[in-house]
Amino acid sequence: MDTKHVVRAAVPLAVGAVLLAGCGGSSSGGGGGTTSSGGKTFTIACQGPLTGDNAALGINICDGAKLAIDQANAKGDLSFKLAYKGVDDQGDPTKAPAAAQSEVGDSNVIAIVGPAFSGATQASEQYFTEANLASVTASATLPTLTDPSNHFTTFFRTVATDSSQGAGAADYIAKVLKATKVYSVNDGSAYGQGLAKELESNLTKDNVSVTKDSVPAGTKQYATEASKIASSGADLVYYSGYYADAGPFAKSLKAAGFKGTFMSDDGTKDPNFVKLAGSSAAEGALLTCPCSDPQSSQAASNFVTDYKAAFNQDAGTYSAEAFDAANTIIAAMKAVSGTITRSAVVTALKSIDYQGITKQVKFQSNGELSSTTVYLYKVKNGTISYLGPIDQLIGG
Amino acid sequence: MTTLSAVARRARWWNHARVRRIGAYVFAGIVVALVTGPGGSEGHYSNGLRHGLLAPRVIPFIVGGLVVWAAVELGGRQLYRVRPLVTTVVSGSQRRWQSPVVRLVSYGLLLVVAIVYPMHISEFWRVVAANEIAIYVLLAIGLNVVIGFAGLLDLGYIAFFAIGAYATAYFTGRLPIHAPFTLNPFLVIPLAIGLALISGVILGFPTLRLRGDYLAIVTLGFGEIVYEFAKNQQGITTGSAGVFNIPHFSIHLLDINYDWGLPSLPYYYVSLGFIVVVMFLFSRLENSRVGRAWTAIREDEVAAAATGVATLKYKLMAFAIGASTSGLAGVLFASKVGSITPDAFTLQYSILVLVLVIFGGMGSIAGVALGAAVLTWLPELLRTHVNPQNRFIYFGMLIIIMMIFRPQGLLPSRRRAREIRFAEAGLEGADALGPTPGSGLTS
Amino acid sequence: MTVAAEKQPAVDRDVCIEVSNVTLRFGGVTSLADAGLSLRRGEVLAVIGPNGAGKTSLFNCLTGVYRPQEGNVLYRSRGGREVSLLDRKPHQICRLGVARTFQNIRLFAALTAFENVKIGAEIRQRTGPIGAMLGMPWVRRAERVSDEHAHDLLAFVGVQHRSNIIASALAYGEQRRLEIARALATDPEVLLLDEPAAGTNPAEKRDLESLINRINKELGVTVLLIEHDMRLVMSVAMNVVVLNFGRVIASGTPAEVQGDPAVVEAYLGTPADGGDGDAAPR
Amino acid sequence: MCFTQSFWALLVSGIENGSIYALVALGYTLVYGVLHLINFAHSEVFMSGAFGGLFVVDAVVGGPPSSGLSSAGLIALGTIAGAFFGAVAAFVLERVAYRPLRRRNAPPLAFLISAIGASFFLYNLAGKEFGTNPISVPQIYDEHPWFHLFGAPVLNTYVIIVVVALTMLVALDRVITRTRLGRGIRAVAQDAETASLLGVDIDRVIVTTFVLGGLLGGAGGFLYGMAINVSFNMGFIPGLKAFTAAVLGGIGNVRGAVVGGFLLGIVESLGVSCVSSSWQNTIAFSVLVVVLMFRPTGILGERLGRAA
Amino acid sequence: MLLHVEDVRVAYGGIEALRGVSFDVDEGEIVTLLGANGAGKTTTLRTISGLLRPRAGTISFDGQRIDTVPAHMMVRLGIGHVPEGRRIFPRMSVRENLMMGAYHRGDDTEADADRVFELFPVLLERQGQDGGTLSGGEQQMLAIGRALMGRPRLLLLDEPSMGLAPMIVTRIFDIIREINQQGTTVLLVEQNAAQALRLATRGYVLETGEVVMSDDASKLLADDRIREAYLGEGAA
Repeated sequence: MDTKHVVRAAVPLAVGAVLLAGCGGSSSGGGGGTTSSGGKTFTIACQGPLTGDNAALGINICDGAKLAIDQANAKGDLSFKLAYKGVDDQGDPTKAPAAAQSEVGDSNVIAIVGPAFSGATQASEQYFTEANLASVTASATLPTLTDPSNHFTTFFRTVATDSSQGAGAADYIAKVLKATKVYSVNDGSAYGQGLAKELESNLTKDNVSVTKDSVPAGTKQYATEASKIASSGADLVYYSGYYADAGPFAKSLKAAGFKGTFMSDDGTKDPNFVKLAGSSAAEGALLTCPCSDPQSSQAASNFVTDYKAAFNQDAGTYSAEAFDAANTIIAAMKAVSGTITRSAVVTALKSIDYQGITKQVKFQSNGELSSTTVYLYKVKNGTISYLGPIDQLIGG
Repeated sequence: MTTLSAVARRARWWNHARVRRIGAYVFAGIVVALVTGPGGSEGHYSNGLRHGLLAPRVIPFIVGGLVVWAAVELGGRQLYRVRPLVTTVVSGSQRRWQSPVVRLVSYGLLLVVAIVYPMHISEFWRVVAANEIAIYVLLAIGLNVVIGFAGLLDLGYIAFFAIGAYATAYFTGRLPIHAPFTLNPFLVIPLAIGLALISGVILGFPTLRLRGDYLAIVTLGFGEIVYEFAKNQQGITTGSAGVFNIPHFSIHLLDINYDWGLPSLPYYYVSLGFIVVVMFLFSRLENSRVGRAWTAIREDEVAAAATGVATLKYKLMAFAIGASTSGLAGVLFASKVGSITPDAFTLQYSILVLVLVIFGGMGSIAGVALGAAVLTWLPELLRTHVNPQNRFIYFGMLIIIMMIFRPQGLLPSRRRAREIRFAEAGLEGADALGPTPGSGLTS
Repeated sequence: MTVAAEKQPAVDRDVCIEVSNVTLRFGGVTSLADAGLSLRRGEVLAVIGPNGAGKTSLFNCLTGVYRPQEGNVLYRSRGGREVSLLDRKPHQICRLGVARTFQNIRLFAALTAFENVKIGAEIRQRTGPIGAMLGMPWVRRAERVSDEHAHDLLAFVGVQHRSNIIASALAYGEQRRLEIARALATDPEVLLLDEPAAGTNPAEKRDLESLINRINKELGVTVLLIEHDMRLVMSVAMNVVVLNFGRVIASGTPAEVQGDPAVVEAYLGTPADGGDGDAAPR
Repeated sequence: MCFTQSFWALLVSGIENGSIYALVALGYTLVYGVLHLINFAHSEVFMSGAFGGLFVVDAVVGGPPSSGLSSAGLIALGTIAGAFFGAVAAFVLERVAYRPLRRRNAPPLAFLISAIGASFFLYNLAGKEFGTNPISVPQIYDEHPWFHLFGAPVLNTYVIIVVVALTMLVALDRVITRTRLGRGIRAVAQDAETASLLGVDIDRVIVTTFVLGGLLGGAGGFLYGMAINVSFNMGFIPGLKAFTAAVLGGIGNVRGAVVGGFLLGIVESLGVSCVSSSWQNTIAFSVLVVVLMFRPTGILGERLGRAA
Repeated sequence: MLLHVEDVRVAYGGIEALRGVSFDVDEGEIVTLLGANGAGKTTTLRTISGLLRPRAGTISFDGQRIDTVPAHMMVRLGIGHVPEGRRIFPRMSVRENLMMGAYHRGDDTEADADRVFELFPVLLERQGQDGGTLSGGEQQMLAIGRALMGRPRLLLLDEPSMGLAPMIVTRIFDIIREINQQGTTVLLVEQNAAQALRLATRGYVLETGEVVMSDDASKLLADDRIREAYLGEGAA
């Protein structure tokens, strides 16, 4: 009998709590409407999956953006105030238009960090274009997003597309590692499949024999796949996907007795990869990334510690890119002379040149990064260490 | 022989029902404290628990639970006094509802509201209305035929939605494999409906002989297979990257040239039109020979067969009709959003549509439409009121609460409400899935 | 004897259902053992026997619910077509013209009395879902026909005044009659009644008695009846078959059967030889 | 190509997967046996067990360095903690999401939806409380191949998982077949009403059944988490597979769940030697459909659940 | 008075199955409830043992009200119920079925089992076999034996003769008599009115949920109306 009362009691309590939380939320997060003495408050929204299976990635990204905003506010050299707003699109193109429209409809929103996923970006971007609202994604890597037929005039990205990374990785594999038999495994995600496709076609061009396979992200059980690869005689495995799966995969490969090289992408270039794989399985793994070494500059190492302090966890995949994206937006806002409007920010972004912690952010006219250098990293003694730009490594 | 130990147990003060309920209220308070409290993270995953449960923060929630307990226990009688009043009002309105004139007028008014109201809302809510509410309402109405009318548990329903959406992509020339001709998405509608219908029959024919739960898992499997196909056959479906730039609806007839572009309102009206038509057709169907045959099958398959109802044929029919509605929704969706990815067709969505149907009141077309609208609207409303990460926690809570207090749904069909009443009175078989779990137990 | 003699049996020589050597087993339990009977067109034949004797199993073999391991069930329709009922599904058998009721009434509980009958009345209609959705004129015509048929049958069994009541809210006797009306609505040549008098009071029994007679005489439907109530059997049945342990132990006119010592024994339960009892399959 | 290349290695990993599936499948099958109900939230029980085990192991490992606990002790501790938290989750689930519905004789679909709601709730709550990133369980032993089976390395992890799982499976089988409690469960499964006439408190049996399922599922969750990692969404896929396995073996049948679990694990594993791993679910469900076509109630039939 | 049932009303859905049933059973008696199918006999037994809740009326056992006591407590109080259709557990061995009868005690059941085996020697031979493989008569014996394992003071028997050969029925009835003589009170629901009345001390006749007649068994056996309605002798 009494169990029903748990629920019966929960109803008023929950309703009360929702109301309280709602009030609290609007007073802190939605305070953008008021003009404070320091100047107008603008909102930078971050759109990505904040719930559901892909929430980890969305939260990594939005936390990165939030950190940038908080730091900019704290610095106190702005003529305006910034607010952060997380917008959940569940990474799903179905939900993305509503999320996008909620940002467009909020007149305080001055620019967007995101959307996180390519599908969601594709579904959202037309709304941003129409509203002349800049969106700077830190993670949507689908090359065709900047296809001229889309007419996405307010789209920018602080991450290289799959094509440059796939080509770079393939070159390195063929020319430096001289692998002859490569197993290319993707995680079935749009990102993984896209990258794998680029990699595979470039490897085939270089006459490397490639076996393709796909293990859906979230499988976690890689023992089977690993045994298959171990007995295939491949001398290199390239995994296109994220660290959450790359970790267990590398672990299983070692367990299955695979002796070749494990190589993966920027989605795997994350300290958690080493943790999840275990340091012995991760040791020697090569990681490609269109991002320069964050440890190399003071700003980057500050980011790592600040992030940890703010969110109680290590910065994850794309956190740094999102941090850069948000800071690029802020830099653009600073560069605006006169009133800061959405279109002014778009214009400013087109000519921005900002030194981020992952790269020099400078956009081509279609919103792609100007420089598409791909860098190589290697896991040494349990940490991911920087080897250098791939084209130099090949050349030298 | 024995003194009644049950009686003895009851006599102890801490076993008193009222006292035991304190525990329930305190538990509820703690749960709410946890839900509204801060979250944790990978490095500090006990953070949320520590600050949610062990910190002084939890005290007001426990006190709140006790206050609610006291209010209910002491002031509960007042609530009971209100109850008869509520029931009279409700039953009175229900009685009036049965008058056809009242119903016609109310439906007319609702339609007017559905047409006029969206003209005065923000573009955000229009997007929600066109992209989500309209699509899910259509899906729910279709699944209602399968589960509400014929009593078949289908957990792979979203597969037909996918088939409709990918058919749109195919016939508008957006897939790597090309159709012999390209069409305006409008003209894809009949093709997609046909394709979904055929796949419904193909799936249903071998599986509809299976009993309730087995049917559920086989349909679930079908949904997963369609999903994996969409995701892995890159050469056919483009894989996870998805299909982009699916054209919008357009009309080019004589002098009329109209393009449905980005704005949501025109799409909303198209969807509304389809919804109204489908609701009208299905309500006719419900009160036809076919609908009665479905009810007969749902209530007693053996008796239905003995009365000459070709059970397999009617089940297939329900499956096919449900599937084709889903296919139609797929076309609307693909054309409106313009891009589809396999991740929009996972098992979770099949389950979600099922939840919408039951929540609204399965069997009742108006009920499922309402349920779908409410449950789709709610997370969007919560978007602005709670931490986005918490939205679906409340969503889950709401579903449990609803099932406990109103298992028949928001607006159940009269037939369905009766079935549930019988089941609650201890008569068997509230739906085709058999009797209540653990039924026959009154202890 | 006198009661039976008064009837004017409109019985042809024509046998419409022939059950021969039917054996039905569930696991180790034999429910019917080499059972057989002939149902002549136009007659009322009663099957009697103690609980668990296999009467309902016999019905289930006739209506496609069970498939016996041995034996055959032949059905000759009025048109002269002869078919085996064994490999047919229940709904096909019903459409062939063999309708039934159930021992524990199985109505569509949440439908009205009228709708229950209507489901039976429209099984042979050809209108499909599309016509129904579009409200085509032929669909409306068919609806009118079945409406009329259903109303007639409700009146025939005497529950027309309750036609808009939910089936499960009807009184027990009314439910019995409603179930018969539903079966009759399928326009059967043969009606199988499974203990129609169970749970009814004496007045209801008398009504039932006349109803069965009217079904037989006015509608010309052949009736196969399972019944416990001896008085009812004696007054309506032209012939009686007695089952015990799945075997036919006697058959003949009611009077003949009643005098049979084996029947007396089976009913009154005096000790007799015979093996262990068999479980009624659940 | 198929099967030949790495048969033994695939078989080994199939058995390892299968033992997890079997542990989880038992939760579905036990509840189905007594309630004829698919406990959709069981995958969240699995997840709860994994987090519970993680907490305890983390607390001990991160505590005083010389706790003196050996690897075996830690594994046992984690498994027990996982089982305990799984059981608690299952208990609460029964109390909150099922019992009120049973009280009012709600129809089975309402149970299904309530379970889905509970699953939503727990899944999202875990995502919030513990973060959405996967967490690795502290390395409590050194992972290495223990021996080789026809050249295929057999990791000590596999051996541990299979041994712990088999031990629990055998123990459960004993409980079900030999003890008074087991008789009570079987009696309720076969004929709840008669069982209550004989003095079986059905509520208590149902709770106990949930708890038993939770114990196994929670332990399975920890083992899985130890071998791979722990995250809020870890339950979904094993839950789906285990559910399939339970149906495959004959839902409601305890031994059937074990057979189904191992069979599914092995078939899936060997199957991906022919096609890509991304078709795993397709393989699993194809096997299921084929089996159901020939044996509509699964391989061993619904023995616990159905009375005749 | 061991069992006292007063004005009990039970309804399923909207239909009243019992419309005010009253009767008594004294210690040591065998009382039989007669009536046609659907008259409410089984409903009465199910209400007494707590499977159904009466909407009105009282049931007391040994002076205590039991109409709100849950079904699983009844066996503790000393009420054993052999349900209609025997309802043995088909997938449990005969021995396990018997052990289920003593479930609430959970202590050593050997002595009780021996007593049951003494009454039904055939069960001893079959003790390892699954209940579902027994013949109908053996199942009935098992069902009765299982109820006896709970050491009931009052035994409710629902149609023990159903579907059984006359010889077996006689055996079963003999055993019921023996059980009664050993001190167990019996409430018997039967369709086989003749034998039931020969066995019972007193009888009640139910019709559509009401008691329409009650008397000593011998008098009922001689009553014309009874002979006509329930003994199938009226039209003879």
